[in-house]
Amino acid sequence: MQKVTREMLIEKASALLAEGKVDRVLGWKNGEFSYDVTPFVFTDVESMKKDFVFGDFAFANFSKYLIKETKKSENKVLVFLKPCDTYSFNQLLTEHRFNREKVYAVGIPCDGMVDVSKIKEIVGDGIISVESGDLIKVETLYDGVKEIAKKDVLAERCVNCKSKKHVAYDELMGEEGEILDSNRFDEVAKLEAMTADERYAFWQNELSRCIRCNACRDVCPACTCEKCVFGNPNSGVENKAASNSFEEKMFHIIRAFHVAGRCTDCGECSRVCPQNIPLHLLNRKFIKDINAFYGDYQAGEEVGSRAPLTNYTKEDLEPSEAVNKEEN
Amino acid sequence: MQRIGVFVCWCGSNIAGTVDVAKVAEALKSEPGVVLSTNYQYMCSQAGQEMIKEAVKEHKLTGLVICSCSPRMHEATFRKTAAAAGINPYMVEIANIREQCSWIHKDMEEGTEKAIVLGRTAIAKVNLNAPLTPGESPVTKRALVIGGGIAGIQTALDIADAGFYVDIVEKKPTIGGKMAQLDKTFPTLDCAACILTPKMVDVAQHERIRIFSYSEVESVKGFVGNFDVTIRKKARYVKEDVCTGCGLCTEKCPQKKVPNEFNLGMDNRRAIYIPFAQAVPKVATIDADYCTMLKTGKCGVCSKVCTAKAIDYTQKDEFIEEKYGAIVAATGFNPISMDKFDEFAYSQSKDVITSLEFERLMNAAGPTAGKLLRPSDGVHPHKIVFVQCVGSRCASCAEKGKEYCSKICCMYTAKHAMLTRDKYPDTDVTVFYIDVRTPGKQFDEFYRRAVEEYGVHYIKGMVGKVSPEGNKLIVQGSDLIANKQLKIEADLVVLAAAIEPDKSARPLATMLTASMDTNDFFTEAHPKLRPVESPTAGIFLSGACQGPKDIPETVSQAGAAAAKVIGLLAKDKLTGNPCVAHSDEMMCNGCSSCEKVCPYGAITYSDKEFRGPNRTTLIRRVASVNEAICQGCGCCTVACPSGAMDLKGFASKQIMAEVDAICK
Amino acid sequence: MQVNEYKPKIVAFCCNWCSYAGADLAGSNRLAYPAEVKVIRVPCSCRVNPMFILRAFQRGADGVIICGCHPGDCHYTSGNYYTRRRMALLFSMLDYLGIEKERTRVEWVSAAEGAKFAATMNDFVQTVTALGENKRLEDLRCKK
Amino acid sequence: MENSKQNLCNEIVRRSGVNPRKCMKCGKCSGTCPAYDEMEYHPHQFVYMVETGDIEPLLNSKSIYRCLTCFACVDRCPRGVEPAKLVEAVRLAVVREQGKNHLKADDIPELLDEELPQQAIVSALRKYSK
Amino acid sequence: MKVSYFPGCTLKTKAKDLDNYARKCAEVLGVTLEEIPAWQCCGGVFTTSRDEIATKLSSVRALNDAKQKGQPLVSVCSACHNVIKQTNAAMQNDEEFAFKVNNYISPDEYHGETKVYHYLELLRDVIGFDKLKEKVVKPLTGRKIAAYYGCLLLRPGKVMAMDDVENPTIMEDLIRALGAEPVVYAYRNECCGGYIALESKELAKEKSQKVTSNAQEKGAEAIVTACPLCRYNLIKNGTEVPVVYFTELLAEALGIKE
Repeated sequence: MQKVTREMLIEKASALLAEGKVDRVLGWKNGEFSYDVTPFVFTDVESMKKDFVFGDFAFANFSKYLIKETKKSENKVLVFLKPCDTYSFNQLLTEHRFNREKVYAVGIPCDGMVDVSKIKEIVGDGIISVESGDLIKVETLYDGVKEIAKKDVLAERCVNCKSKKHVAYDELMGEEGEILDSNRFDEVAKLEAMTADERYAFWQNELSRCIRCNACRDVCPACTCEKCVFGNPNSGVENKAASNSFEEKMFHIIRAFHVAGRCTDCGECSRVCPQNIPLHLLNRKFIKDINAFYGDYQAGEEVGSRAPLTNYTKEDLEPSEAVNKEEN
Repeated sequence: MQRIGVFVCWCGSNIAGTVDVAKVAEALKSEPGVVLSTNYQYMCSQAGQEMIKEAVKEHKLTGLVICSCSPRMHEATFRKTAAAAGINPYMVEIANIREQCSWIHKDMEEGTEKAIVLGRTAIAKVNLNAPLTPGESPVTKRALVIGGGIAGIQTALDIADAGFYVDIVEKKPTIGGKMAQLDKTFPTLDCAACILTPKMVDVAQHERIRIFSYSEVESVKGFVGNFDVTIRKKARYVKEDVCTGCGLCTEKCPQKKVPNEFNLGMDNRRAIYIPFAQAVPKVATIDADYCTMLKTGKCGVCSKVCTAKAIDYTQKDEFIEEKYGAIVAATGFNPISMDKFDEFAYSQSKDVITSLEFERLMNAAGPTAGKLLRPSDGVHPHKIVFVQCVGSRCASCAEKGKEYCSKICCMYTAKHAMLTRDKYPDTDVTVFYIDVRTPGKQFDEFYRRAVEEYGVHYIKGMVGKVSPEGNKLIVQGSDLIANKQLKIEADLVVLAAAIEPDKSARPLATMLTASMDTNDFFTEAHPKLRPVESPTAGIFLSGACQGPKDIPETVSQAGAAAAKVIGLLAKDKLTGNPCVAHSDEMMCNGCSSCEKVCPYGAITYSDKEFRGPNRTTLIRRVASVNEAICQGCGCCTVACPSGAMDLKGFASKQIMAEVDAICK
Repeated sequence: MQVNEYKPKIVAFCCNWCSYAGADLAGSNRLAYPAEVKVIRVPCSCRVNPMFILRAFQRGADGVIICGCHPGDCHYTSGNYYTRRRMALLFSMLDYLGIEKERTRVEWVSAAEGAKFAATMNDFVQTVTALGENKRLEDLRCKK
Repeated sequence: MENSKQNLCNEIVRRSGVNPRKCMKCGKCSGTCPAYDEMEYHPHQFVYMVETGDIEPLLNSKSIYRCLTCFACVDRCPRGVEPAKLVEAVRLAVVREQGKNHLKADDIPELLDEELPQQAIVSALRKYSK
Repeated sequence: MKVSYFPGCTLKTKAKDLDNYARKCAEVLGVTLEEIPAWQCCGGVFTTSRDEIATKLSSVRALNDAKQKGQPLVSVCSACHNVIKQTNAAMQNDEEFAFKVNNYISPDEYHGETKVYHYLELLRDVIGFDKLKEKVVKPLTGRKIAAYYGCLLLRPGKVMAMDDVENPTIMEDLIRALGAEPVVYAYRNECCGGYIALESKELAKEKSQKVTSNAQEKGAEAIVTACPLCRYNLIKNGTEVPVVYFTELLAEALGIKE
């Protein structure tokens, strides 16, 4: 398989810009560190040549950015979408969150992103630069350059990648992949197998670290409310920061519930959490339950599909059956 | 800040027996917003209500909490009291301290404590109550009846006679429906045409009724009192207002080999046709599937012979838009296909027929001019076997039969058997039955007459196999009483096929947002108390589209539906329930979750302009609730992730306040 | 009577058309159930937002029960079907977080089932009483 | 005794997977049965007698060997009762008992003819013996 | 294409024609029938009792063998097909049963994954009657042939799912594809008596004669069947119409009948 490179993407973008097909490019740019890649809107090829990056840290799922970006101009915006991003893209279209006509979507292949915390576990602190590739070259303040196999430091969501297939695009670069059989529910199953006390201890340990920075909410492509319910004075639950130990639980349960059936399992919530709370395990629990209770459903697989919580059958299981399934 | 008055009722000793009412009133005095808290023997009495009115004046109350019996009992009473005292009726909350407190607890201390909590909860809610005004919407004084069978005809006539305009949409070229195909009707044996056709003429001549025949409903928008309906008038290639119905064209048309659906394909008609002599409207229709002129451009015989110049080969489908206040579904039924029941050899022998086909065979206007002759060879049958419950009460396989009882078969089979024996005493008639079901006036007497006076053989048992052998049909069935397996050599076998709703009902229900059961029968708003209304306001049900029915039942239900429509159209304005959903446009994402769960289709979306930062305008898709359609269930409020959708009278904040008050 | 006997706080959400009427019927028939149960009337069980349930726990409730019309009998035709899905997922999530699953329940009670309402409440109170105070989801600071 | 009969009845229901209560007593199974005239108890009676627990006569009747396993009653039953499975379960209750084989290997030679496919013998052994 | 093939005992002895022609025709039609190694007798009839394990093991082994090879399992004898297909359905739908059976084939585990075809279904669904028609070299034009389904090909309908139980068309369509005219008659799906031939020759005679006389009356010149026992009963009890296996008819039309 021919690898899609940074240069190829710039070339594609410049061609589309030159044709006038698009007038902006939603792309990645280096942040403070080379492993800290952030989204950026490019309007010309020069700045792209200078700042555009693509590689093992191009995590950012651009779908959500399209909501605001498509409203800014009458022209189309070019967006690069990895397979998992396309699910969010479709889900947002299902929810009428942006105008498809204003987007030119280029599907790009993905062989997994790298979790910098896993690199840090190996090399320690003081990373100066990281170079993408099957062998990742890491230069640190103390140890010089080290090579690490990419497969050893893949992000959790990429280890358990659910699909290498794009479900939406105008144009595809590289080869199309397939929907994969992932083991993404293994960890949920592991938790389910614990006793209630163990689960409670686990989650208390995780959730008590929450600082209510709202990063999970801000990055989530399903959390696109004009105003979050937790910021709505009429909701009765408005609060800005956790005033007590319960509220973060409430926030995370409700947030997961609100995105249940809409979450595509892109994993951005856990990636951005500064406290490393495995938030995706909440969402995956809902996905796993939905699949088990109501039949397999992948949010974003098809535009216009009816989410499980806005649907029902007369034969659905009872809530009591949902919690007592282990005993049966 | 509210000024709340709390009134604790004794209900004689009903409440005061286990709740210390004085203590409750005293305790609630200190709740936020409360300016008055008192108790009285019977709050609902004239004196009690006067006391409330006085208190409102004296203390300038803005909200009322009545601690009394269930709101299901007296909420309406106290709302009226509030209105009479000059405050909004929706500023009243009831704390149910009788059914849910004094009556279930024996201990005074326990009861009193709980009554205080319940009072506190109601106060917490009233503090957040806002005055509500029910919405009003005008009523278009015209009704649409979909289906022109006996159900639609009766409903239309009753509505029109009450002084309202009615349109009937009928997909066939004529009104009349299934009843027009019947020969005689049970239990009186009067001829169907004799009692139906005068009604059809009444419809045609009624100044307030319009008939759209050969037409279908294309789309329905709007809500109770205000439906916008598009009707597709299919091209019949004959100018309806010009055609005189002389029938010359139908005699001269050279295309003679068109199966005649009115006689269920047992004879042929021409490509231009009038379904039957008493058709209404009595105009010809060209069947585009068979007309040589329309298919090849060569022929034109009908046009040549038509002296009225009514033929128009260039006619196109026409779309009519009309407003209606009420819609009646009267789409009727059909017998099910016998394809999956070939153990009865329906596909193998022409002499195995359905009961509806038998009606046509017996009918003077039918393919045999009323003589009972075998379809295969035109010979008079001397031995007829009727099989009941073919496809009815069939639970084994959904794609095959129907689980329900089709209700009409027992009676029409008795009728067929009796008529056969009456006209042809030399013909032996056997009926295989599982149960004979005859609940209805004069029904069982009728069935017994068939047995006792006409000598019809009723055999308890079912036919397992029909085998055409030679020119006979070998009917193998069980006689459960004799404990025997019978093999009868029959000349004709008649199958009482199950009936099912017309196929057009399902897409129509979707357009009407009316609900259906798994068998595609329309669901009624309440199976006992609101049997002719759909749960969707403004949609009414008439006839077999709601469930299997015979003619007397259909006609009475048709009249009932008409009465409901008249009741609606008689109003100038509709007052809604003010406890409806409301969407805050500033917070709405336009995600459509609420729209998907709304059982009434009350939520619509539109693109609206909003002010963005830096004097820009943003266009956003936002939801709005049609208050006339919304019934206030609140399902949308939970589907809405942002909390933009809320329910008036049961707002999230109010319910949370109640939760807080209980858990305090 | 025992002094300081533990009495749980129970919030019961009842739909107006079936379960609230069922509760009234229990009253009319003088069928006793513990005073710990306090009913909040909602138009339909589908009005019950998971946030209400969490809020109740936050403010010190020990058990929350939702009662609605039997599936198929909803006054609004389909509301309780949505309730069923929402609560199945929510309850499963609470269980996943280690919250005792006996603290939440959905029960279908028709307007004619006064006896069922009383029996359900008796059983639920008994179950929750056996569990004891809700420590896992309750917030101490909100307690007066 | 009553108890053990009831147990056997339950066992027959369980083994066959047939719920005799689904029967609406229309008699279509018996109307359809090709071996009806050879049977003392007919398909609908099997269902009724198992439902009421009156199985003793069935166990002693030759009827259980007359069912052709043609499944016509299974397919034509409007309620999905599947009488043939019940007949088979009753027969098994008999032939599974020691010495109760209806067809013994020794009997076979005289039943044979030149053309008879062994399929017939195997089937009969399956149905009549354990 | 290659499929697993379960011939069954009778096809190795009394019904060699059914087998031979099936193999030859398949070859012409581009399908290789790969005989399951060391297959055992299917048992002739399916025991409907849920607690009968041993009598169904041979079918499960054959099915599992096909599963390992990733091939559908084809049989041509109605009885074998019926037993195998019903066993397969039980393995799919009856968990308790499948659990018990799987104890016998451990370490393998089988849950009804194999697709089971009757040879007729292979012709209709895999090869296609249209394609078959193209391969016909000696069309049987003008011949009136009646199909005899019997019981086992069709019933129980929910499990066999081959065709409409009361109004099947698969064999008639085959007959048409071969250029002949099918004869439809009421007794084509009524029982021939089956194994009752051992117990009650009279009953078998009555049932079989009904079938043949009904077909003859409707003008059949020949009857085709897929079951050796049906054929035996029909012939043994006196018929004026010849009864042949459908594969023989197929071979004739394909021009490979000796």
